[in-house]
Amino acid sequence: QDKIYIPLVSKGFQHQFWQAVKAGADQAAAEFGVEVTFEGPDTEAQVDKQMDMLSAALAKKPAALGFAALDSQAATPLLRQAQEAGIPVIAFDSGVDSDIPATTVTTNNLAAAALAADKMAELIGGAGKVALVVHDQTSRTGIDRRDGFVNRMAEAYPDIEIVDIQYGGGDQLMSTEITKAMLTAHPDMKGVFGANEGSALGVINAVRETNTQGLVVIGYDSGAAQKAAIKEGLMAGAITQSPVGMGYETVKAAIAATKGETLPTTIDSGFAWYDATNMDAPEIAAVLYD
Amino acid sequence: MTTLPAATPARKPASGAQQKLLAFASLIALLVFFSVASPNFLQTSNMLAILQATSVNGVLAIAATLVIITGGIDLSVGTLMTFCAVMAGVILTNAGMPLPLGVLGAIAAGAVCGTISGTLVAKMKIPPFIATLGMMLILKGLSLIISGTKPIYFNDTPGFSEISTGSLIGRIIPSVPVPNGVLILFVLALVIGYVLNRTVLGRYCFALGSNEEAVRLSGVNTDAWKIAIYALAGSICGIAGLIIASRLNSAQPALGLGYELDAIAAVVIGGTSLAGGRGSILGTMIGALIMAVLLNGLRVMSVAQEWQTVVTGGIIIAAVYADMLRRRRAAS
Amino acid sequence: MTTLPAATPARKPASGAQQKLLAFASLIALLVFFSVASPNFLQTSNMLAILQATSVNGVLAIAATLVIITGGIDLSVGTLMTFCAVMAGVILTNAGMPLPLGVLGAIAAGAVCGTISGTLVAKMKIPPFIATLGMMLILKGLSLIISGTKPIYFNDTPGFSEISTGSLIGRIIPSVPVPNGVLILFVLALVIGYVLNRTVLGRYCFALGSNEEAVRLSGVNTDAWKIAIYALAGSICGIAGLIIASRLNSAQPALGLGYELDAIAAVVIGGTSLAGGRGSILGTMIGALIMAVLLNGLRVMSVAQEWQTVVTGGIIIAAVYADMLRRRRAAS
Amino acid sequence: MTPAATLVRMTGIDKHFPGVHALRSAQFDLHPGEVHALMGENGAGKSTLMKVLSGIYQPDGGTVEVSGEPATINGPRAAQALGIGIIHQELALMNDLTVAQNIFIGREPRRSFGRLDEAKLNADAQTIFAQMKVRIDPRAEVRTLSVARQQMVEIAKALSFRSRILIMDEPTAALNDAETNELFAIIRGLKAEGVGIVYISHKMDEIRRISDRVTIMRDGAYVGTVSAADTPIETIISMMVGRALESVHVDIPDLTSAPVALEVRGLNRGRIIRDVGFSVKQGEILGFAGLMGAGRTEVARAIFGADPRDSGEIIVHGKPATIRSPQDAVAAGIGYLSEDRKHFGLALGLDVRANVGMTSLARFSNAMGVLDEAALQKTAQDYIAQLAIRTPSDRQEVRLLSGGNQQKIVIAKWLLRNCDILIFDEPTRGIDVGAKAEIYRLMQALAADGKAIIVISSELPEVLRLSHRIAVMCEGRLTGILPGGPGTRQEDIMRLATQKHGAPEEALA
Ligand SMILES: Nc1ncnc2c1ncn2[C@@H]1O[C@H](COP(=O)(O)OP(=O)(O)OP(=O)(O)O)[C@@H](O)[C@H]1O
Ligand SMILES: Nc1ncnc2c1ncn2[C@@H]1O[C@H](COP(=O)(O)OP(=O)(O)OP(=O)(O)O)[C@@H](O)[C@H]1O
Ligand SMILES: [Mg+2]
Ligand SMILES: [Mg+2]
Repeated sequence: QDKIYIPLVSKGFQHQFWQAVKAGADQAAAEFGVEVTFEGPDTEAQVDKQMDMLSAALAKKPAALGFAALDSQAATPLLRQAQEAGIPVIAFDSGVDSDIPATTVTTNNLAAAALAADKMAELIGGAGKVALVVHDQTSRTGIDRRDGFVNRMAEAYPDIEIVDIQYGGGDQLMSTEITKAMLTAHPDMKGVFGANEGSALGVINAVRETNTQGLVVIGYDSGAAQKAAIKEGLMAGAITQSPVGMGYETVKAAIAATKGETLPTTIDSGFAWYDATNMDAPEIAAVLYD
Repeated sequence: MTTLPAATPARKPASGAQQKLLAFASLIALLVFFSVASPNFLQTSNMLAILQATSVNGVLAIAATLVIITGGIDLSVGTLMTFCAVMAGVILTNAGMPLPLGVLGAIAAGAVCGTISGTLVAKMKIPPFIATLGMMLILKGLSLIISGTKPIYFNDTPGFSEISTGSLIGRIIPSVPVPNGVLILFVLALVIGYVLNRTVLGRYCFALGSNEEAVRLSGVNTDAWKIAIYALAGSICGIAGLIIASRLNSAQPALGLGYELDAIAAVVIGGTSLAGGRGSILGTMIGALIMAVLLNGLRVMSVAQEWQTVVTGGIIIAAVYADMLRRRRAAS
Repeated sequence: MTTLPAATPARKPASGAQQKLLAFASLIALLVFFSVASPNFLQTSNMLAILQATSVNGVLAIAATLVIITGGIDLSVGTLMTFCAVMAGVILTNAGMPLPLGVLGAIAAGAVCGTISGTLVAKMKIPPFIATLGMMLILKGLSLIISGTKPIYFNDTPGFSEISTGSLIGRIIPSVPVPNGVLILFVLALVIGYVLNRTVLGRYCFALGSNEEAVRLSGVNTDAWKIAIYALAGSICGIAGLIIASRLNSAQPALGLGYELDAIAAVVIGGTSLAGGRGSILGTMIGALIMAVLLNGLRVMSVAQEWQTVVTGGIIIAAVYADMLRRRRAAS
Repeated sequence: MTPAATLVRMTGIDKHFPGVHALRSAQFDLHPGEVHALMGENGAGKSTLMKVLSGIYQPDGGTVEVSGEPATINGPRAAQALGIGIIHQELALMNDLTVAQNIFIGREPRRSFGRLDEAKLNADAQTIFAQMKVRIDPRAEVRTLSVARQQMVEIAKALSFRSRILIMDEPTAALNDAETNELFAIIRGLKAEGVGIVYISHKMDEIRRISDRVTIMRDGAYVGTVSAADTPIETIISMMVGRALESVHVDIPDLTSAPVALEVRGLNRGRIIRDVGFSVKQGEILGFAGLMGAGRTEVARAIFGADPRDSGEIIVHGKPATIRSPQDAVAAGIGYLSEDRKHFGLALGLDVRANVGMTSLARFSNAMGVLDEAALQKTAQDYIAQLAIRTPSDRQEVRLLSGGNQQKIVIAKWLLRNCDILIFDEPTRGIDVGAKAEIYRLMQALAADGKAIIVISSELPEVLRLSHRIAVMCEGRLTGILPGGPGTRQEDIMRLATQKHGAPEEALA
């Protein structure tokens, strides 16, 4: 093979977030003239399916490997295999419990969700009931975003009560039904945090369908629908990571690793709060995606 | 395998009407329980939320009922729904055509895919499980490919979201703003219930499920009828695709996997036999409602999600068992 | 009655052995195709990766085969596997007990859950689809509850990861380091194949699926046998739980949903009829291998993921159709 | 005989099913070493009474004594323990298992750890078949056997129990004369060993030949018990049906100028049908005789398009017809009543009305495909009356009807279709004398109406009584066509039926 080949094994595939990572990776691939493939399992629970993808990726004798681990330990044997074959590994999105990866390109989800909590507190006036619709109970991002939000509320805002946390698998329809049930159970609820794009859109959809007024909705990630909801005023704002940047940086780091360059232990792909006021600012618009 | 006359002497099912009433019992028990357990449960808005939550699964379950009565199974209902939603998106948003064309296009796409599944099953004799499993995967992939793995929004077709979230009934009786999605579900249930019980197609549904060879030897073109039934089921999935796309105001290409199990579960809870030959739309509707009430009630009670799963599993078994006991008692 | 003509079985299906060879054809065709299409495919390490990818689904499919031959279905295989893995985690990591107890505990947990499913089906006459759907949900919830919705790691039980990733064979023949997980799969296939064809339990598996009422009328305690079969299937899921937990060196409580469809698909691709009464472990193994080879081959060929799905769907249909055609030809 | 020697005594047995009072204080007794025939019309309750005795149904009232001891028979196991074996009217076999596996289900010879001794299993089955003088491969899968052979497997299974009490519910319904003779030889052997045998059949001639006593039932109630040797058949029949029956005889019409309705030329299908050709005229009844497996059913199915043909022309009303499926055949005006009602004739899970209407739904629906249920109901009820089908209503599920009544429903659905050419394959299998006479009259009326009728039957008296001409088959070949009427004897038919290929051709009529 004449072209450098770098497979990215991700946590997911169809979701907008992962598609944005893929877009970033493709962009870097075009720019640096390397070949990149991108795949991930259907749900973030399928740890073993991800192992099979990793095995197949290694069989192709790649120059380097990008890997977003669903479980921080499970892939250790395969990563060791990569190491033995001299294939550098770049971790992205979340790290692994191992020193094998040359670097980790990641968003600090705990800190990002804490920022969402701060914004929520500010917008509801520091007191009242809030709830969370999270995409996953067991995946790293689900846990970090939930805990980041909940812990921040607990330590900084004693008057805010978290009345319910439910998990909708990132499925918009299921998240819609969950939010509607929450609104029924707690009519006096002041705010809801949707911890990924599908969850956030489900919350928005429930607000729309029930015609609820005055509920503060905070989302996560971007995408055309969330951006529109913010413009419409249905959503107060959202945390954005930089998935495109993450994909781009991962490939770039991988190329550097193949050349034997030393890399920092982590590359922060960053996160930011965006709402109607700053959405169009160039530095924010650059990390949003449709 | 046909059962002997001696097969289930003590278990003869109750008559149609009785059976239907009995099937309601579990649903009513659930409603009463949740009303007592949570003061917020029995609000109109929550009842409407439950109905709306039933709309997609209910429509898919109606499609699945048709196929299951013929003795088949349709694993592709969920991804076919998504595929049809994407087709509507392509027609309306990408090609900018008028609303009615999008609606027709989605239903036609469903009918075409149903025809393909039906042909695989009827003509090529591929077991329905495999034919529709294959279709499920193919349609899942095609939805992603056609949409470019991105949701397609219907922002340029203002009327589109009315399909499911508008309320014709609400315009007439403002205090009961039943969303159109729910209206579609009930109208469809009535229509398909009529088709099943009063038309030739319905009769052949049951007959094929009961003894396909006997029907063929009666001079009936069983293959053609089977294909027609799968095509009808497919076009119903197209309607489900319109409802979900309208609710989300977008075609979400990654959605749909796993919906087939929910739909089949509603059908079976409703008393339709997976062996074919027996079943009813009323039962399926009750099954779909039981599932929706259960999930909503547990959520309104703020039961922790892992316990919701456990309780749902237990109640599904219990509901079917209670039904069985009552039927047995009614028979003896 | 000496005038009887020697049986001239016009419509007799192909003999067992023939049928099995034919089933191999699709698998071999896939292997040849991918070998030609990608130079990396036919490496030993990739072949081992395929086998390892088959191990969990293969074991689950063996469990599903037993139940399907009786005419039932088991939707709980995936979450039962997870539940057993979590039980192993609780015993080994949380309670710090020795390795053999963890292994026994996981298998016993599977047997107990299988017994419950079997009892629901046999004694309470709940349709297998509903009984195992309920169990699937209950076990999913229980796995999350027991584990505290967190993976349980086996770092304190060093031997544990050997169960699946170590290689007994590799110690003897270093050039073929077949992982133990694969070894377990093949040994299990041999054992269950023997049980099915050579023991009373196996005989009743086929008999129940063929005509349960006739078996009952022959004075067989069909309920007890059915429960035994579900219990055996459950304990096999326990083995799958050990393999996957060992492979991931952790019990992942959220895993398992959707695995039931893969397992059932392997069974049906392998020629076992969902109507019950016929099927084989060899067929199931081929079915599981076809699925694993297909996915691995497409990945090694770097086919885009959305197209992988489409192609997989198409090939599953094609493989079953080819099999059908050949069987029909062999029959005439 | 002393009462203590009585094997079975059933008194005052009552049994209700939803909508049906199947047994009304029925009674029955059985002595060792006797063959006791149980007779009655379809739906009289014979099978139900015997299912009570074999533990399949629990009676609502009454007592059962076995060998003088009151017995509660709460399941098949309990019945087996008491030495009661039963051959069910409807085949109760596991199609996917082999013959030997079926026979010994539940009693497999085992080795340690539940391992099966398959060799012994097959050898034991072989022994039973040898005793029965039947050639069936113990290793053959049951689904590959014809109905008649499956019936033989059921009989072998019942014999393998070495029961003291053996119930045979219409064992000869699917057997031909030769096989029936073999069965009777087996029965006589069992009798000599002191086994008590309950024998249910609708074939009146058999009763005389094999049974010692006859108990007659009507509408679930006991009518009486008579000695078989001393009671004229007519008396038994009138006890069964409550009136005397007039006998049916052939009255062969002159058909020289009648047009040919169906002509078959050079029909071939593998080794099962070889060069079969014949024709039937309008108004004619053509009987088809032959031994089991002669290929008559195969010929009918090939004509009907149910199975593919290798070659052969089918000419309907003088015009070649393209028949590739049953649908084509029905469109060409051909109807076919299968010999296997359970598998090919009825949708057992559906009601009487749906089954009767199955062939003719187009006629009962409008352009939109909406069914005229009122008309369907009326039609179904008309046939229930016309054929005296015993059912609580036209909404009863067919699987809950007695075997003979199920057969009448198959007939009804083809009568409704009003085909010009009707092929009846074993039309009176399991049908009582009264109804049989009714069906004969019906066929004659249809023929008189100008329909062409083919009757396949393994009962020679039936063929002789009905047919205007008789076609005889052997090993897939048409070995001859004989004239109907009193001139033809059973021996003439048997000679053609056993005429292997290569023997000189007999005269064609
Ligand atoms: N499980 C059942 N449920 C409802 N009705 C039944 C059931 N079994 C039998 N019957 C009814 O009981 C009556 C007696 O049936 P049974 O089978 O004993 O008749 P039979 O004398 O054996 O008739 P045949 O000669 O046709 O076999 C019939 O009217 C039949 O429809
Ligand atoms: N389902 C089947 N599978 C395999 N062979 C069959 C099947 N049905 C019939 N045959 C075979 O085809 C041949 C012709 O059988 P067919 O049933 O046509 O005979 P028949 O003259 O109608 O006799 P009868 O119906 O009395 O058994 C026989 O050798 C029989 O064994
Ligand atoms: Mg009977
Ligand atoms: Mg025949």
